[in-house]
Amino acid sequence: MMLSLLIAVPLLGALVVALLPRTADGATARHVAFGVSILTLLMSLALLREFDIESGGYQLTEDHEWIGALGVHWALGVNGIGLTMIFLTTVLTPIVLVASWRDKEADPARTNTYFAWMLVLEALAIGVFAATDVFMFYVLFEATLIPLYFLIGAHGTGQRSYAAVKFLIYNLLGGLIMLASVVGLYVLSTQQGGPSFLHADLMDLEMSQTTERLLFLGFFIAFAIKAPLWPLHTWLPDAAASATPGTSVLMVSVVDKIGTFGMIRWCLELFPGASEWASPVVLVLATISILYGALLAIGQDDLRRLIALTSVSHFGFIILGIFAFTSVSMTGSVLYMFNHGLSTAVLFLVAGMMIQRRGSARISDFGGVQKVAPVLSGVLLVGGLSSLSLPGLAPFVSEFLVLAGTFTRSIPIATVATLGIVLAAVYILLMYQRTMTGPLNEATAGFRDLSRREVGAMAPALVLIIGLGFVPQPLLEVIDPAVEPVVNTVGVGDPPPRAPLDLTQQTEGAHE
Amino acid sequence: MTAFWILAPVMVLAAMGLIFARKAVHAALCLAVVMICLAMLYAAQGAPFLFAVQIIVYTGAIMMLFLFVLMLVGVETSDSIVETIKGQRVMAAVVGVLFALLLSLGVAQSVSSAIVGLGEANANGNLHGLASLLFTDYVLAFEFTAALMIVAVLGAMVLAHRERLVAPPTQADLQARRMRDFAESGKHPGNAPTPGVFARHNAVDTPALLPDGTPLPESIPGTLVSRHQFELHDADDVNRVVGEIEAADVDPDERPVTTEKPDVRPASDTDEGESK
Amino acid sequence: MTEYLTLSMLLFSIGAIGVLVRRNAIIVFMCVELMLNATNLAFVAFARQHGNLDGQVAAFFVMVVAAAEVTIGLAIIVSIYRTRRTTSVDDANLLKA
Amino acid sequence: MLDLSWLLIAIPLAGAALLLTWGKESDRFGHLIATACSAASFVLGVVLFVELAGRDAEDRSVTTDLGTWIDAGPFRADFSFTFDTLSSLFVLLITGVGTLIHVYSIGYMAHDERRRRFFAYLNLFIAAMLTLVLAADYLVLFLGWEGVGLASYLLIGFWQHKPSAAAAAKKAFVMNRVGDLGLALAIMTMFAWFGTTSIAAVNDQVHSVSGNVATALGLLLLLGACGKSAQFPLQAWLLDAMEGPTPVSALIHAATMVTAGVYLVVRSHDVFDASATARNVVIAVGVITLLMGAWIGCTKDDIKKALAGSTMSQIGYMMLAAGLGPAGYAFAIFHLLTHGFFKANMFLGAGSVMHGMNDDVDMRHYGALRKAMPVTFYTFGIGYLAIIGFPGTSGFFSKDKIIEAALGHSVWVGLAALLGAGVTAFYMTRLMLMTFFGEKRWRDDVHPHESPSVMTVPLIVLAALSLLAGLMALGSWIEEWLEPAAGHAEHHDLPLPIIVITLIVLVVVAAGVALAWLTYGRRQIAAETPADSEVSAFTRAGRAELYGNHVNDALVVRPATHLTRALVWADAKVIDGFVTGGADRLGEISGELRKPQTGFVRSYALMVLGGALVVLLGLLAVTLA
Repeated sequence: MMLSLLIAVPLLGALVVALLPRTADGATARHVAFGVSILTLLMSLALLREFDIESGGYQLTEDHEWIGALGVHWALGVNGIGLTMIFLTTVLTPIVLVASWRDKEADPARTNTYFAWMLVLEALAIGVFAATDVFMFYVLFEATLIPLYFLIGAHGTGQRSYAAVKFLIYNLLGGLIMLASVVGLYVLSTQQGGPSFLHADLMDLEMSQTTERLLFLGFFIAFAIKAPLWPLHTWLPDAAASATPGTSVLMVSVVDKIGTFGMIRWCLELFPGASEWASPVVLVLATISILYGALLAIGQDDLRRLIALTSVSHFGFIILGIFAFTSVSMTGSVLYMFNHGLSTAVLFLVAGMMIQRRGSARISDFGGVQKVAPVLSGVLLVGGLSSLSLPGLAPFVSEFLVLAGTFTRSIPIATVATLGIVLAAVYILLMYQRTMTGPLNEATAGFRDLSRREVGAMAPALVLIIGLGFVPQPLLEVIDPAVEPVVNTVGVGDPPPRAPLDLTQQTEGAHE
Repeated sequence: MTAFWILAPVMVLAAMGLIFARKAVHAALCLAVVMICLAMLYAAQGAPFLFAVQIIVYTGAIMMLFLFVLMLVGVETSDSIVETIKGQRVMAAVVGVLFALLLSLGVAQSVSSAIVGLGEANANGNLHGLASLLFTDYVLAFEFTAALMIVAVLGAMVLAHRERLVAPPTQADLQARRMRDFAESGKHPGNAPTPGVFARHNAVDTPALLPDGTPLPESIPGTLVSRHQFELHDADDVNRVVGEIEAADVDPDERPVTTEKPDVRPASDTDEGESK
Repeated sequence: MTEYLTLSMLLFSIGAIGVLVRRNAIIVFMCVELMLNATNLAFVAFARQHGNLDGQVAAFFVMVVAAAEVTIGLAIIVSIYRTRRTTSVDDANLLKA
Repeated sequence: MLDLSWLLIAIPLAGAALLLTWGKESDRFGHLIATACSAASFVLGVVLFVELAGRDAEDRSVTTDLGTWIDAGPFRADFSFTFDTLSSLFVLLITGVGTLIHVYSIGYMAHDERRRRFFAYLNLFIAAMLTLVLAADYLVLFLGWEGVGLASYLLIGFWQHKPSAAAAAKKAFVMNRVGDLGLALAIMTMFAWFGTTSIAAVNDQVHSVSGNVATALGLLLLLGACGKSAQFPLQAWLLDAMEGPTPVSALIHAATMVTAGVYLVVRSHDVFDASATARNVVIAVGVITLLMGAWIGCTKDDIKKALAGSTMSQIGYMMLAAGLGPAGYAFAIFHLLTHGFFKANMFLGAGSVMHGMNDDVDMRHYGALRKAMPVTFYTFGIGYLAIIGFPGTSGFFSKDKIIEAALGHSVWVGLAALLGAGVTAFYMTRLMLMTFFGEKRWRDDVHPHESPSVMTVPLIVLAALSLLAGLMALGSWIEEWLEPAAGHAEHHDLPLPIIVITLIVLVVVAAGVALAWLTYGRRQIAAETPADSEVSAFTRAGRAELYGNHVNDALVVRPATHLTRALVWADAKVIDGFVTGGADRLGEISGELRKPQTGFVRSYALMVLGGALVVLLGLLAVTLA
């Protein structure tokens, strides 16, 4: 029941917020929305308490029949991976809400819908991460497009309709390809016993090699668009450049994670053979994503596009880790999803604050901000450093695990991917140099430093980024037992150390 | 079978009339013929209740409804003979004929099982048989049709209802408007003159005559005008009557009477100031 | 039997052609009624062939639906006429892409 | 007691965190907190060192495990720190010199409004550098490695309002990242081959793998070392890094951080022991950098850049020594320590000079400062004597040992080292002459004065250390002390007796000094830098830093810029063009499909009937067939 409640609370909250009387300043809506998101966060913490880390597998499961004739169930359950993602969602939502506190001042009457859509998005994302029925997953997966469409199209800036439509169609296309695979699974399961969409039942399906590969592709393309993997990434910069910062955070940090999450939950677990078959191509594409996103980010003049493109690069790392099939890299990938969520949130929100003050998103319109707004620039620097995976900040741990795991599988791929860390330094520091340092630009002279509310919004994220950089173990302990079965399903596993074994054992003894 | 062979050609011809009739009223009459024939065929087919319903509901109610609406709107519209959509008629004919051929040759001929007849089913009377089906097997559908009828009635009311946007004009408003029209355009403020006071016969399709003998086109009802169902007395009539009455008087000149545009008052029709 | 069906289908086709070629909405409606009646004839004929009354019941329902349809349809025509002063179906072409 | 080594790191780290988060009210005393933290760390370091020294040679390595950092699948890295003979020396160097520079900075940065932040960064650096040297796991070492890179970035770009400083900071970080790439790949290789990244375990097992793996590992580690230590081919950032405040140049870019590469090589000595190829590459890199740095040092008129060239050159010596294998490790570290003292001393001296000269760094505007700044002059002079290897000073012992070892390895390497010593003498003499001797070439509004005692006291202490650090070589103490950590050194037979070598070195050094005296001491020095067209090609190349930046530009920066532009274009036109083009095609098809939509109900009805006809035909066809 807890998971259903966790979905229901923000959903009901959204309803309440939407129905609240529209006041001029929208204060009530904001407070209610924030309260709901905090309640959801507390509930997810309670979830953590209920969750038995040691045992692994799916827990807190629920199963109610939904559409009997089709064998569709309202089935929920989380393993360590799902739990991590849910936690990310519930942590980020209050941060985003607080950071978006003053958004939309020009049109205060619409504050209600703005905040309501965000809560709807939170609920749907939690549902996607908790679903263990592929039909339900699909429905919620597609449903996340609705709030995002309105958040971009109705509350965004600039070319927002274009961006919203592009976003919608691109993702819908992926979703429909996935639908074909879902139908395929239905047909298969009907042939082998009754129709069922349950994850556990689908894992036992027998399918021919070709069927498996086709079904895998259906899922994978949808997730690759969502994630976004090169060359299916072009919707992201447009969407991010038109969305409000809060929307961008929810889109890139949470909703896009559904792509990589889905790759683990559905592609790898249901189609291990096909995943292994596709892995060489996927690894190459992921590597291209890493370098391509980074190089493109270097050439950007729009802050929001830059951050979106860095995310393309980071998603490349995540996918790389997933398809390297080692427990090290996959654990790293899951952790990366969480950490990337945090660091991108910081970057997008700070960028949003900068854009709000300057009235422009062009990097060349800034300069010397550090002098007038040291706290702002400090937060941007920490966010940037986490994005370039500085050791001591959370993303480093995950990025290193991904690379180290991939290295044991393929040295050339890992080596090329590691070039990404150099490029990351270039795009982040170039951006920081051009916005924050140098002589003060007249237009930025009147910059206010961060307000107390803004600092309050960023502080939890920063604390988590630094804290998880040194103490990632609490999350790793949750993720690791969940990754192990996935790795075993694919059956590739971690290669043993290449040095002679006897020596290894000997030193491990010495290490103790 | 005799009834069928008599009725069938009539029905087909009447149905063709539906396609070819120029006037909507004629089409409606053709349809009525088809329906009545159909009712007879029902009777011949062992469906006396349907026979009654067909006559009462279709011919009696629905056809009347059609005629009402025709009278309400249709009489004033003209159905142009020129087809505006390119190739529509040809294509319609081709597709329709093919359809008919296919259905009658392909489907109708393929029904080959023996005719059971309704003797057994109508053993307790056709009405009993129908009722026992309607209120058992089809009771749900029956109830739904009831709902459907109510919805249809409500729908018709909603559709036909005209929302008033402003308060209806009062008597005073109307009077003020009439006087204003008279002042601005010279429109006659009083009632329209009644038609048919031309002495020779008393009919609504004949305009009234002014004291000087000129006809007054405004006196003909608009509906008749749009249907071209009026008779303007022509010059001969007037002359003849004038001649009858005042045989010894001076011959009146030939008066050009415009019959083409009865709503425009002829400018030169007042030269003979004769009246009865 | 066959002749009844043939007549029914002939009437149906005539009605269909009428729908296609006539432009007065009221006549179009009459043609639709003709098509409905044609099917009724088929229903009744089938009822006799199969020796049960279900066909007649169906015809009965068709009549009810036709009545409802006429009610609504004519109301629509009236309201269209009221705003556009025409009953030609060609003048109602807002669907044009 | 020795397991308290983590406290060495924790104290300055806490100081940094405190200063960064505390508000403006701590501006008045923030620098004192930072200095106290550094000093506390130093005192603790001394205590631990004494305790370590009191142990038997075999027991002089204590590893403290603070718990797991990362544990994922078979990968595991612990927060563990080793306090052994090698790291203890570094701890003393870092905290000792660090504390002195903290003290010095109190005076140097007195008028900077962001002084608190400066001290926070300094403390952060101390913590990161101590993490680097104390780490018992390569991944933890990497944490410190990047941590010092971050501190270096923040401190080089401390005066961010200067675009040159911001650019230099970014350049330093990015070039360091290239090196870090090597270190990161090295750590991955260790994990892939040995299943562990523990320094001890890797060094234990490295002999069990093939020479190719060891060579690859060695070269990757060397790449990391080159980045951090500004060795060829990643040397270009160091001279730009002089944009930072002078205490930063002294601490980070002279005494400690840039020597981390040498530390890494010595710490991973088993890897290099296992691969002669890797060692030879280290030597080559060391020799090239040694000569390059010396060349650049001869030509720069900017006092800090001349010193930076010298730093490169001296680290080249250390690298060279480290590449010599067990014979050179101890000497590399020894030279690293003495260099830490005298170079920090000279940088701080240069800072003192600049402080008195209104932050002018051009030596052509100096001259005759020995009277105006006596303390600075004498302390700088001691540093000078040490670096040229004047007998009795610390540099004499440390450099001599390296040259001996180099000669023992190969005559050519030895000759290169010898040449380097001569050139060192030349450029350092030039620097001394231009700064402290000759005539005044001061700008009009400059009134040189001695710096306050808070700045001169650290100078005096460092000068004393520069003079006395040679004592460590007495009775080969340093070699014996480092033996547990750096391995036992076999003494090679030298081609010549030691005393002869020493004499030759002294003669070469004297020649260098004499040449400088002839060139700069006796002649009038131009008050302005001669234009490039008036000087020799040798000088031009040196001024251009041997075209390192040009090479980087031509090979990396410009192609990358073009690639980036091309990709931005291609992304918008080709990849996104494919997407939007698809949408456009679809729109055109829809446009065609619109045409039959006439809006006439009757044509739709015709289509319906036609459709019904088709369906009927199909049904019939199916039934009949």
